[in-house]
Amino acid sequence: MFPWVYGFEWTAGNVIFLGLFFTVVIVILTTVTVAVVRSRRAFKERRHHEVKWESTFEDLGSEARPCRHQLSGETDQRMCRHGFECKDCSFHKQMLDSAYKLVEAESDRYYHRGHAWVRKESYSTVIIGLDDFATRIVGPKARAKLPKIGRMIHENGTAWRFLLGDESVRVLAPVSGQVIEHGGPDRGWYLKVKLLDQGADLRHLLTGNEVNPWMEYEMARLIRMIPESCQAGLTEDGQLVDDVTAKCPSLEWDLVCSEILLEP
Amino acid sequence: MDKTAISRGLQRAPLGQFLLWLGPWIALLVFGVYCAYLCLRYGLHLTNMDNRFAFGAWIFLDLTVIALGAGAFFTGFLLYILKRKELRAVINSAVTIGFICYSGAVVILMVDVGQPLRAWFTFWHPNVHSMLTEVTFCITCYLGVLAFEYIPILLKNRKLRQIPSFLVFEFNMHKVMYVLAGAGTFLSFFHQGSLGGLYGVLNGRPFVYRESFGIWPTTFFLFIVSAAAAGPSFILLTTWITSKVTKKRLVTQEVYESLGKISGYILIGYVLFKTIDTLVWISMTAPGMGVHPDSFFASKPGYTALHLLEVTIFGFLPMAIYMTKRLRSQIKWLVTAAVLTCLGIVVNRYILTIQTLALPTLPFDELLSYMPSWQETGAFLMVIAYGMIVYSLSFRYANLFPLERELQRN
Amino acid sequence: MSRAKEKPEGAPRYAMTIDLDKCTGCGACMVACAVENNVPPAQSGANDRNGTTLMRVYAMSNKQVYPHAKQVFVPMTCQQCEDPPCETVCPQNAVEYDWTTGIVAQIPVRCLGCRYCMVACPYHARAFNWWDPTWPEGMEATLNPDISTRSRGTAEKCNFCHHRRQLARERAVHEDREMCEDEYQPACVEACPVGAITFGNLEDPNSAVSKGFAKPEAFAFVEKLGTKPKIRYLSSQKWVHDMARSGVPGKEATNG
Amino acid sequence: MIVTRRHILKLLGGGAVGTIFSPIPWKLLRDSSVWTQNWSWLPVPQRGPVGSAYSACTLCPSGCGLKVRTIGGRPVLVNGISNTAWGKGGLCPAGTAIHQMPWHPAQLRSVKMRQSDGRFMEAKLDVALAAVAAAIKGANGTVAILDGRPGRLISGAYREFLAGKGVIVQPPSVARSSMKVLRSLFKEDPGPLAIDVDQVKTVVSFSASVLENFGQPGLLQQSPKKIRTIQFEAIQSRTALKADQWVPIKPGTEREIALGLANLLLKKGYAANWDEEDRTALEKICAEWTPSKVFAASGVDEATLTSVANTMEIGSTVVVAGPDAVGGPLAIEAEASIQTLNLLLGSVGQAIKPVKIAADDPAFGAIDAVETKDLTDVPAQSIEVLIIDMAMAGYALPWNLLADKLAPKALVVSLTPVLDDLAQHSQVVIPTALPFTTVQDIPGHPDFLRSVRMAQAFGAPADDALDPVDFLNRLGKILGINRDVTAADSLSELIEKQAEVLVNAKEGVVLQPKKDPADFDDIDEADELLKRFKRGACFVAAFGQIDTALKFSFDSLGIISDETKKHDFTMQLILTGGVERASLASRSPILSKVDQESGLNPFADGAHVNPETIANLALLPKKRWVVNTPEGSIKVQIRPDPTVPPGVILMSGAPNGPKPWDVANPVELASPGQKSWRIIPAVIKEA
Repeated sequence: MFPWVYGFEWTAGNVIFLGLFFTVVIVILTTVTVAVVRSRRAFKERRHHEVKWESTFEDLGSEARPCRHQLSGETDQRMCRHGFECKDCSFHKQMLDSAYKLVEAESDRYYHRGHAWVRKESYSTVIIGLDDFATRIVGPKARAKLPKIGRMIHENGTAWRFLLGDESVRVLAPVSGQVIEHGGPDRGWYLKVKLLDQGADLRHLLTGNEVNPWMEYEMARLIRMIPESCQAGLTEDGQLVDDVTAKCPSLEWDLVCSEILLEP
Repeated sequence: MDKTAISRGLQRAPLGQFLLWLGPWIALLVFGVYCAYLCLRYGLHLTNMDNRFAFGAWIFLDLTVIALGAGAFFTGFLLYILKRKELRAVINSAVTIGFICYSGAVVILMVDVGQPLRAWFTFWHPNVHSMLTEVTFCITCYLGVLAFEYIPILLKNRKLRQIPSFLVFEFNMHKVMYVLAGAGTFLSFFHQGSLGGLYGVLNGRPFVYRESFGIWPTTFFLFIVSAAAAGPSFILLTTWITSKVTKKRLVTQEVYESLGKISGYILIGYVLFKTIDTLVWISMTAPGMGVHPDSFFASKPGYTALHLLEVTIFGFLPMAIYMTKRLRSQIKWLVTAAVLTCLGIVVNRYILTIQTLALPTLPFDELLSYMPSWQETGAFLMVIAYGMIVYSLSFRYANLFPLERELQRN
Repeated sequence: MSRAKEKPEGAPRYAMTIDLDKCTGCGACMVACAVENNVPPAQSGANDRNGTTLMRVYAMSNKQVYPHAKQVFVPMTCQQCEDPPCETVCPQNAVEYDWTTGIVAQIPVRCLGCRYCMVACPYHARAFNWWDPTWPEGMEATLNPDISTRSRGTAEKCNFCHHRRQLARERAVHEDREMCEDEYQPACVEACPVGAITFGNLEDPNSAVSKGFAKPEAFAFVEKLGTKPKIRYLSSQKWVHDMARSGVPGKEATNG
Repeated sequence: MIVTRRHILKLLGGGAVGTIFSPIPWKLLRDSSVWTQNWSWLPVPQRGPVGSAYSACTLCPSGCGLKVRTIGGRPVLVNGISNTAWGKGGLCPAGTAIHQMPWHPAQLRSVKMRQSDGRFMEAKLDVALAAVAAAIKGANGTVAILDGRPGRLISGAYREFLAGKGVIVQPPSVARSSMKVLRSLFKEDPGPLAIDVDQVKTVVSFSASVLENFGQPGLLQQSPKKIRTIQFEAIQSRTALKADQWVPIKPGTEREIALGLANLLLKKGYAANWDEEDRTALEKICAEWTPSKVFAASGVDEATLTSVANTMEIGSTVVVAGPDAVGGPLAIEAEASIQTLNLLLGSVGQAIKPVKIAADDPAFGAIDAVETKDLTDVPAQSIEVLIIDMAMAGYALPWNLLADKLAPKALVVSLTPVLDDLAQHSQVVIPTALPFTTVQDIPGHPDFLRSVRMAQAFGAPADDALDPVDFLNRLGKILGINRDVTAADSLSELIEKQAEVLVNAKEGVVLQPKKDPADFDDIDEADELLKRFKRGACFVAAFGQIDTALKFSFDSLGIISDETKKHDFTMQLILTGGVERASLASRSPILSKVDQESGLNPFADGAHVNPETIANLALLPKKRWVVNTPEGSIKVQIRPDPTVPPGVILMSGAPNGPKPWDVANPVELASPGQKSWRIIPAVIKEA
């Protein structure tokens, strides 16, 4: 095998065969090493939340990933490929450059596709909450597991978790920052977050006239998950009723949650 | 606990039922391990092999299993190198099956060669002129590759993926998978071939010796082609069986069809080459070695039949089915063709291994037969059981068929 | 590949002729071989298919009916081919063609028992240790110290009692002279009570084997396979030659 | 710092990776290759100083000379001594492995006595001897010793022991019965006779395995001049295969053929120089055996018969009637007819001037002290105490042949190294030393040529093994029998005595391998002779002139014992498979190479029958069948075998033949009712 092994000969056969063999081995090992090294780097650079999100995002069903511009009707069916990170989406850029105008929002909330909203509190702090739609689906029985004060949360990482029985779903964090205060069962679930970089970059979040179409889209998605039998009376004038989970106890609501909160 | 390990939205049998299913296989596995122990501890005489049947049933099973496992490399090749995206639906299953087949084959090898402690000698003093060396090197490497391809599938399990580092590693592995697929293809190409060469080079055995191109006899190439043809068919078959057993839609019809079409195209080549090869063999090669082809079949006419069957019923027929659009569009025909193709592999490997050894080379000894002992059989069952268990677990806890969730939703 | 160019100058090539007219099939050669090479007695359950017989005598009949039936006994052992099929197939170089003697050597300590060599050998001249080698209590005392015992799970074959050549050479060196090639004989040759086997150096045109090879009644089994065996069988009976050539008494093999 | 699980995992992981680059894996690899070649259960051959010694094979009466290779005194290899007066150097398979005999797994390690329930139990030697002594004291019938190999020194001791008390019984040895018959063909006893082998050009053999592998194998093949062999035999034995001419005959028609040949030779005037009445007497007997009649009887056609007759030349042809596979002699009339041919060919005569036998010769001193009988001549149910010493006679003796000579409640004692077939039937079994563990003498044949050689011992006999001399001494002490001629403590002492006697007599010559014959001028010390014996020397009494001018009597040709007709058995069973196989005691386990691991143990796999016969009798190979003979039955598998003559069942006479037995050994299927058990009447019935 090696030149120093007893009986080894420098014949053409040996050189070619072993040459090939070692090349292949090296290729395989390097490939794997590359993967390992990259992973380690991801952790060093604290990008593992992104990676994790990317991976999760790939596993999402196609209908969970519509482009915001499809929702707003500017373009026909289009699937997002950037994990809802519109900042570095060329298509989004060119849409912005085009005549498109963002109508100012009547509310000051920015929505993440994971149904978490962001409200600017001050220049560098924001409040993060879960919209009614999701809250109703999560249901009243769910217990939230909020991060401790002072912990960092990462954009597209986990903001907090809901425990539903032995199942659990996480709420995607819309922005990165440090938790400086959070709500509780009495005051409703929210996080006050101190942003890392000065000023909040919320370009990737939906707002203004994008929100309603999206909500409708999500509602439609939800309805599709719920069997005809118990679809009656889920909504009152377009809004989910309060105890929606009670309407259809047979349904695996944790599954619905995971679909809506984008956690396959 | 068990439920939360199954990825969301996949319906799996309740734990109890699943264990009930595993029970017998585990029992079989235990029995098989005991048999293997007997063979290794007390010597190979327990296997019923002898100096004439020096390669017993195990070589036949190994060759078959490895040929069927070829689906892994070939699907990988089509998906990652030729970008046949629709095959993403079966790649996980293919890799799992490949991993099972190869690891199983290696285990059997360890038992039936009988000196696992010396297994590394081949690496240490390799004789590069021996086909077996090529096989040993390639299979070992490829098993490694398969492991690296299989691990990510496990890491995607719902529980494991919650450990960030696992998910991240899986993600990065996925990014470089095409390199592994390439390496796998290269390795498979050679060891599938060398497994054929293994017999084709035996100039002491007129029944199996074949003319060679360069350093490789025709069997080398025939094996590659036949394996490439059988691989997809076997994936098709296993997928169909799984979906029948679990009563679920796992892939779309078009995936089945595209698998079938691929098998079909390759079968065309195989049937063609095989026919030419056989003709050359009986008209030139064998007589050139002083053996009248009749004498091969004189003692057992059934042998001739097998040869014909292999090319016709098990070669041409499935090829025709695959290539006819109307039949291809019906799953029952696809499955029939797949079954035939896989049987074709079985028959071909049987002829090459068992018949070769059964036929006498010296004028004064006669055609022999041999029956593996229960210990030997037990060792095979061990591998079968092992395969079933690994596949069942993978199917339950790892997402072998990515399309399953969506297909199930609507 | 031609071995000639790698062969040292003046090195012998050992060969053997076996006279089938003389052989009575007594099996003395088989016993002598087993004794000389430390092959253990048959284990219980051993038979003519899984036994360790480096030299094995077969009976070959002309497939006729009494009283026209004829039989010869064919001592079959490694034919020491010039192009040994077993050598090229061994994955870890445990089989070596020895240029200095023309003997095909088996290295048991390097053999991992894959048995590919046995599959490759058209003469079925190789045996595998299916059992642990064991002797009746105390009989180990009769083992020949010139050759080690082989462990279970290794293939073995005749090597023309190569160790005897080593001894002969040592003796020659000890007596400070050149060893002459006819100085050593394999055990089977020594043991054959009817002197059916002759052994010697093929390179020497005057040696008994060279003369034997030249005889018209000399033939090799399955010669057409092109392994160039270095054992020739002698027989004056035509049917024997026909069998050896075509496997059918009185029938030539059709060729191409 | 706080050690978390993470730290531990890291440590382990790092360790694992580290080990790969440490020497440990390489060490492991190296060791594994060493382990796998030195398993504890692999015996390692012991080294030691190389030496060589002479001995002789004691496995059969031929007593081939042996050259023994020793390592540290242990024998590791034996070879025949070539070009000696008593052998051409060939060894049979059994002889080739004789040096392994001392470790024969079947070796007897203790005295055994049969219990009332028929099982053997270990016993004290004294108890056993007491029992034997008591039986001998109380015997009013015959006390007999069965001497498997007469002419040995111990045979002398037996004679002296039995003097006036019993008889020495000799098993029917073919060689001796031929000689007996030959002698009976002379008017007055011509004394020792011999066949002149030096002149032989042609050997005409009646089923004698002259070309086969037992008893100085290769004697004919190795002889410098080509000897032509013609074989008359029913079955296709190996000799038949190898003979220059094989004449297939109907089983049991040797007599007819011999007389037919005699008839032709007489016509050729071969008896011209005989005196009138002898010739006419013979002519009268032979006249009726015209070729046509011979053909009718034996199936040998006229052409063949005449051509054979023509090749038989006076002075250069001998006719032999050999043993069949299990040692049965021919019927006397057949034997006589065959020997008559030798007379016609002038190949026999008075061999040697009789050797003077000194009164103190341990071997023959007491030759006339007791009567010697052939077993076949012993009256039925007459023996009350039988001491068996078959001493590797080289052939199996059917037990039932002995059985009907025994009185009811007779005591049978076996002196044997292993529990062989006869010992199985004894009441008392005394273990003796296996060959190669004790010094023994190799006698020549007293009827042909007096000769003495010595087999050296290697290794020690089993602890309980008893020297037969010692056995006689102890028994003698109880019975108050003293031997003076053969008084000694052991065989080796007897041999010293013998050497003494020979040196004093100063007759004959001493032959030694690769040396010129020496007469006794330069051997004046017994020790000197012994030393030469140890170097493989052989004492031979001097040769004499052959005198063929003798008067004959052909009465014995007249008698026809047609006991063979007294039964309704339609087929003929022929036991074959090699003489040497017939006796377990003479085979080292390594012989399994031949018996078990090759197809060379002929007919061991069942009863071989001609397919034609199978068809006629509708014997389906699938079913189980039983072969019945007057003496017993045996379960067999029927094997279709086109080489077997029609109407014949061919079976292995070896113990490792078809099982399960109804009998201890197929040899017992032989019917001692007849004078010959070469051909056994039999039928095949469904099991």
